[in-house]
Amino acid sequence: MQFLLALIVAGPLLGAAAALLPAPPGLKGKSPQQAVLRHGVLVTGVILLAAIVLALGFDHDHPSRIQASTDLSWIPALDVRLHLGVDGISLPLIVLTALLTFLCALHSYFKRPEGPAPQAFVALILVLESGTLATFAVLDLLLFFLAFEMVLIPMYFLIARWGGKDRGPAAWKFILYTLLGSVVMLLGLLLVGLDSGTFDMVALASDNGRSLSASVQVTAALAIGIGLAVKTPMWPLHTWLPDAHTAAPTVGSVLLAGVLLKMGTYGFVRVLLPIVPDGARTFAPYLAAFAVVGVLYGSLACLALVREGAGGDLKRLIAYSSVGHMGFVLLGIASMTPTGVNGALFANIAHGLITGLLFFLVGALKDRTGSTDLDALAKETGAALYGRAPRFGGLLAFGAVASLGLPGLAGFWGEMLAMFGAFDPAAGLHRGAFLTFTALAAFGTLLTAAYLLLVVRRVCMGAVPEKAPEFADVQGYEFAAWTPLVLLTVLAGLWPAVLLGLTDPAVHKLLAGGAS
Amino acid sequence: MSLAAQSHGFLSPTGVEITFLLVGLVTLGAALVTVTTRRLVHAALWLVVALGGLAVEYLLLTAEFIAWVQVLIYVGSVVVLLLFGLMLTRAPIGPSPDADSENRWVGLAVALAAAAALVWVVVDAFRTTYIDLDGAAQGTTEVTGQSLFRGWVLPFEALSVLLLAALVGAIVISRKTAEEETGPGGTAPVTPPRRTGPRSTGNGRRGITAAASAAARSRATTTPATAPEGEPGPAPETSNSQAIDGEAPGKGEEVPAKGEGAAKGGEAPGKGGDLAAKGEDAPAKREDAAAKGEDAPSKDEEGEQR
Amino acid sequence: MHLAYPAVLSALLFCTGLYGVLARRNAILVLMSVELMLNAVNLNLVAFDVWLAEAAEDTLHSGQALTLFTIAIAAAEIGIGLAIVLAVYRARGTSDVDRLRETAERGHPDGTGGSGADAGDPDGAGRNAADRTEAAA
Amino acid sequence: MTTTTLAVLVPLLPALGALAGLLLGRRAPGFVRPLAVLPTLTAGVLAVLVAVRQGGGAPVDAVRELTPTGSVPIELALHIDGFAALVAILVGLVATCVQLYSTGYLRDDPRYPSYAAIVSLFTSAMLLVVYSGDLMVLLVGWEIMGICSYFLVGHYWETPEARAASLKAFLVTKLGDVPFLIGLFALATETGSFRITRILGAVADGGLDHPTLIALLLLAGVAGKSAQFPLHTWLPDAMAGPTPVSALIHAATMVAAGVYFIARLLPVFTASRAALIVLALMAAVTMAGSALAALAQDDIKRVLAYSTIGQLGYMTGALAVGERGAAVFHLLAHGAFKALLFLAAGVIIHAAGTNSLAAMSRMPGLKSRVPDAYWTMTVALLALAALPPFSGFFSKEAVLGAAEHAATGHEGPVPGAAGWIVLVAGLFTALLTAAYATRLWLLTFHSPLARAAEEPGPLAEAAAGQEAAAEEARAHGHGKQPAVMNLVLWILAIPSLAFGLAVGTIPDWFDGHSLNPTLTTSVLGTGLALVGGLVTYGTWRHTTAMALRVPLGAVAVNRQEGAAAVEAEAITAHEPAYGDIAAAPDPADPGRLLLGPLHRHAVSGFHLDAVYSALFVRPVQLAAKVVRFLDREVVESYVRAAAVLPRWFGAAVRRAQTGNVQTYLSALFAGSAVLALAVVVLAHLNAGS
Repeated sequence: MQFLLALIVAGPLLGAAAALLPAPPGLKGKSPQQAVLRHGVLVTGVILLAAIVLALGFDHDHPSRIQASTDLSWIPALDVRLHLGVDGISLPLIVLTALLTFLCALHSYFKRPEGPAPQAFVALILVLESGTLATFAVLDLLLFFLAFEMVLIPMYFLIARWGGKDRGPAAWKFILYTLLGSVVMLLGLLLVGLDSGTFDMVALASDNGRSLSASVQVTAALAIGIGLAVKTPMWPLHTWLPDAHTAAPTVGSVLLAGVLLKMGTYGFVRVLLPIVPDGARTFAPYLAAFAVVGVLYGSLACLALVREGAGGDLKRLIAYSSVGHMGFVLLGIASMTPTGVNGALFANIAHGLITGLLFFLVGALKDRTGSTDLDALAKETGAALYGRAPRFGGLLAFGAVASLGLPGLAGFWGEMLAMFGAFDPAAGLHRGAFLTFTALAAFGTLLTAAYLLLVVRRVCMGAVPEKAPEFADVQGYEFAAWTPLVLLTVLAGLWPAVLLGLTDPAVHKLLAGGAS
Repeated sequence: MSLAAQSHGFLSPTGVEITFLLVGLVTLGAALVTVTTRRLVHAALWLVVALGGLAVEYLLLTAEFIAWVQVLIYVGSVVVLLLFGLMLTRAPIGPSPDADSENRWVGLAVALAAAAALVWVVVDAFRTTYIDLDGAAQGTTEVTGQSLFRGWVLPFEALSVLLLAALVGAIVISRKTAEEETGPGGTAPVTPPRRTGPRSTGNGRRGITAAASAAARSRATTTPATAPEGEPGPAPETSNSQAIDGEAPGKGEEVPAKGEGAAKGGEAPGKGGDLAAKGEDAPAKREDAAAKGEDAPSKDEEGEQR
Repeated sequence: MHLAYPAVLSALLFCTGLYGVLARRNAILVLMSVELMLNAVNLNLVAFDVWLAEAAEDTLHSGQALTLFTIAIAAAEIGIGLAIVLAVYRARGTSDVDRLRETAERGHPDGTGGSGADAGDPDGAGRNAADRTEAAA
Repeated sequence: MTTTTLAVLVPLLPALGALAGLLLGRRAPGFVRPLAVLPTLTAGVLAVLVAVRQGGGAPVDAVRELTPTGSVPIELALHIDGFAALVAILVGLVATCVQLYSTGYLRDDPRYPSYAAIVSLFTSAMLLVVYSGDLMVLLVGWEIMGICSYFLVGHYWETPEARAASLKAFLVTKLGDVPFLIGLFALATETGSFRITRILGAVADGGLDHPTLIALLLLAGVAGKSAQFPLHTWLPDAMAGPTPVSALIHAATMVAAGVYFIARLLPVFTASRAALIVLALMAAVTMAGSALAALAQDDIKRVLAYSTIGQLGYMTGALAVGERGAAVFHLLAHGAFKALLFLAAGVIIHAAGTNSLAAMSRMPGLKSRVPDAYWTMTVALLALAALPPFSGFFSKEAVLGAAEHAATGHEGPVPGAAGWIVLVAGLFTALLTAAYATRLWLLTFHSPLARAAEEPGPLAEAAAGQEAAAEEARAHGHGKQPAVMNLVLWILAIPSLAFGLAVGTIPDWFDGHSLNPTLTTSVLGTGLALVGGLVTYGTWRHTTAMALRVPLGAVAVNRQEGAAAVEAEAITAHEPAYGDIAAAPDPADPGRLLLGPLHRHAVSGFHLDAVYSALFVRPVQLAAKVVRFLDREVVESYVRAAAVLPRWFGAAVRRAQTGNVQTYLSALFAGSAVLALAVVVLAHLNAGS
């Protein structure tokens, strides 16, 4: 198990290095591009397999215990240790990352990304995967920061070189914004690490901030919180997301929305809540307020985009919807109750699956029609995809319905539990404020439903024009890339215990400070 | 703290202290005038007064040898050099209105602040210390000589090397550079057409440097009376050649670059003469040639290249 | 004699020289002021040397030795200084310190045009500014 | 097979049928029809079995934990009492009838497979709501019903009406579900569980801290789902969907779910007198308003929609007076005859080629063209009007009896006022119900032209022409309804006729209070109904003459196509032909005369739509514009400022490089002086302190 986790984290890096080398004689394949894309699929496939085996080998009876951990000293001077480990909270995220990256590799194998050398493309994706997996698997503050940063560079290049219109500024803003946030987070991490003497998350979590003075906890919570909030993104710090998504290639968008956003929220649950609980408690109401504003703001922005004649771009709309969904996650975290945090983690996974699917669909739409501009797509009555490509229309409707949080699909449980957590927040948090937040968030779900169904109306419904341009229905490889996401959304929707069973004990342990 | 310190109260100054104070005041006054007068030459002369006052101070402090050295070197050579400098740069004899740059108030403020700080610290530190001048004279030539040749031989040898270097440096700066003889990259024969065309500042400047060295050489030639052979240059300068810009109208037909002095037409033929002149200045050892403004070849060349 | 006198005198002389350096326009006057500063230092050295020679029975007379040193160096320095001033004079036609402004920034390409750059993208503005400075240099 | 496994199979079978239908839809069209009907049929049969086994005795309970949530766990629980068993039977019956009917109705519609699958999914969701013992699982079924109704109403997505109606239906119900969810949270936090049994237990012994708040929150959700007064505007527009959908969802099942939910958790509501008063008021307003609106509608399905809202008002009225037996009894009866009415309306629209009553009233011989629909519709309308032998009479009287019982102050927790409100509104609505039922019947089947055909005169030729066209159309097999549709009509006619007789045995399944009609209310009710009917007949005889002089009505041309296509065309044709989706400028309409000035308001549902768009829609759109501006100008400008600021500082510092050496020196000396001073002062301080 130990070796498995190490393989999962380091494997993609080796794969990336291998991707840059010329293909070995035996595996030439049709062309160097095809060979390297196949190599990408191979490596991500192996990593996914390893992740699944890890999940199966994971001891489901004690998800709160750190399993498959390797603990090597790396920088003795700073007491920084190569400490990897996985528990109920990080296991689902690792499997999700491995799955999404594999699907992206599969997708780009068949639909070659237009842009410079695919070798660089595959290498960057593998480095990205290694960074994200490391973020979820690492149990050391500095290593966490390292992995947190490692992800930015490949994503920058993915957007800057394979992106769409005005990708330069978007990539530029993405990396500068997130770097600024991470620098602030680094200060917080250092403050905690040096003040408490150790950088090890497990020790800090079980210590639950007892050794840190209140002022240190508050400042550390603020610093770490800002860094993570930029990444989540929390409401006022979100302006990089829509630009990044509009300019990113399909694969970039899927990974950005599906995985990178989760690192921010995972950071909140793994670093902020257990290590500086008092700090977190002082900022919880503000975090909740910003989260709820994010929910309403995101959905209203989408409503503005989806309106007739607003010239809204579909990818930008889904990016804003991510801001909204992440608002729910933050609300769950801000409630600091086991229910809320469980809801946040569940919503993380659900958002990864559903928004991944939506971005795949929009990417495919862009490949077929050349643009994701809503007005160009839906002339007067609508693009009538139900008629022109029934399967595609059906999938888009499924994605929209799952995204609006229909009970019975994955989206619902996360949001419901987050609101349930906020309805009855942890002791010491202002009950009245959280009640209003719950009410506003619930109203947010209505707005979310409104704009998503408006999207379905403008894209899927509408009179089928006779001379409509040919719209290819879902291809074989697209089905291969998307069905896992659909199945998992339905599975997680109908049987939430598959995730909550894992996270609940771990969350109890984290919030109770390692007591239970 | 020596016994003498106790007996001297601050308020009962001895004779030496009184004279010291008076001479100090004179020196300070002279210094102030040097720094504030509008007439440049007067400034130099007031400087002489200040340095002389200092020499007397040294005497009062029984540093006899240093006083004479002070008088000899400072008053003798340094101030003279300054006067020469004033003369060579044709500084206006009469009161020049803009002697002080607009930076004066800032300078004043900084100077006063520094003065206040220094005085406060010094007074605070040495309020109770006294120099016992009655003992054996500390600064006589004999005592200084002994200490010099006992403890300070090596530094002074190094000092002499430094002086030599300074000497050579001064001469090198003021003479024309070797590189100018060959002209820029061996284009000497082609020089005429370039003359009329609009000069890029780089060439223009070389033109000036060459002219400057020509003028200097012509000046250098004045005293040893050996005419610079091969100097066909139309260098009509008289011995104490007026400011270079004075010649500009006569010779240079190009428009002199703003504030860059006359880019003289003569520079081309002057270039022709470089070769000849190159050899003659190196051996010439002039007692005050060091003062002549000779372009240091390396420094200026780089300037041109940039 | 009270040590404070020479010390105070040298301080005042030094500051007068300082004022001269900062306020004078003509390079040679600046050199004169530098001389004043050097002399102020010499006075200090001698005063302390005489004081220490008696107070600490120091026979090395380092103060006076250093004064001689300084005087010699000052002489060398004034030589070279004047040579340079003359060269500068011949090259620039003036020896006023505040008119020799080669080191100034060539115009202010960024100062004036910079803020008006298109507000759309910080990167864009940054890049334009960089292009303009290259063009100007 | 224990009752629990049977009970689990009941919602599971239609779900599996739906899944199979969706997957095999394109590949094996042959399987689609059986896959649609069989699972629902077997589910219905199993529901009957479960009901028989349960037999009104102890509720069947089974629990298995679905998931831990960190505080209140969610369990897959079954809680089948008498109410659940009987409602499940109703759902099974109506769903099977609708699936059968749809095989004929949407015979050549390319989208039939997905339609059938969604209807099966809907049925399984409804059965889940009926059987579920855990409120969260109930909410899952609740919302899946909502989304299925969204997809089904949007079946004709080519037509603008359907597109708008489907969105409106889902959003208004979702608006109701938002407070509903918060109500569930409040209930769970106070009682510590989502399970109904435990909640009822907690209410019974400890009682709730603030029952009114919880009751009102839950009421909002119920109002949304069961189309009660504030949130009912979506139901009339939902008629843009196919008729079988309206029959199943908007008559019998989904709209009944709200009422059923309150019946399930009645102790929570009766715990707060204020909630009962609000419920009674809501019921009264719904009954009266919808009855008035039904009288003014021109579209046959909108009349039935408003009638459904009214009848649901009756059920909520019964619940307001604390008598859930009467409410569920009326729910069952109403489910049957309203489904029949809708299905019959489908047949009539197909035959007449239009859904406008004005057009139908000018179409002689409709009666003879679709005799089955005529007779079954007559039975259903009589049941709706609550005339004695029919099921409507018994169930409505049960409600009025309960109201009268509560009004006279006998019911403990129920305030007398609620009783009086419900009783008065009930009687007034009984009058109006009879009125619009008769109007519907007369305008559809009894065209004046038929009578004019006998007397000579210009009208005769027009009537004869119409007659001949009808004859000729019938000649070459047009309008011949598929047999299965007529069969379904007769199947549903039986309960509409005979279900009243079960009034004696029904209480065994319910709480045991007798539901027999009391004398005073039945006499009053029936009397008012007769008065309503006769008055309408009178006005009709007076106004019908005008029908001859004012030709009106647009008829779908190609009635040879399938019923669904005809209906889609009829729906889209209504607005251009008559200028308004709901009304028609027909002077011959008795309703216009009866309502008089109220007609204009009644037609548009008392302008509630305009109120909602002003209250909700426009502010949200405005907020969206504000957010768009905010995002581009305000939040973005901070980011741009972060870029511009450093550049300005750079420019400022750049300006300091003047090139004047002396300024540099001055700065240098100033700095060093300050430093020296600082060092000295610090040394002084440290030395001093």
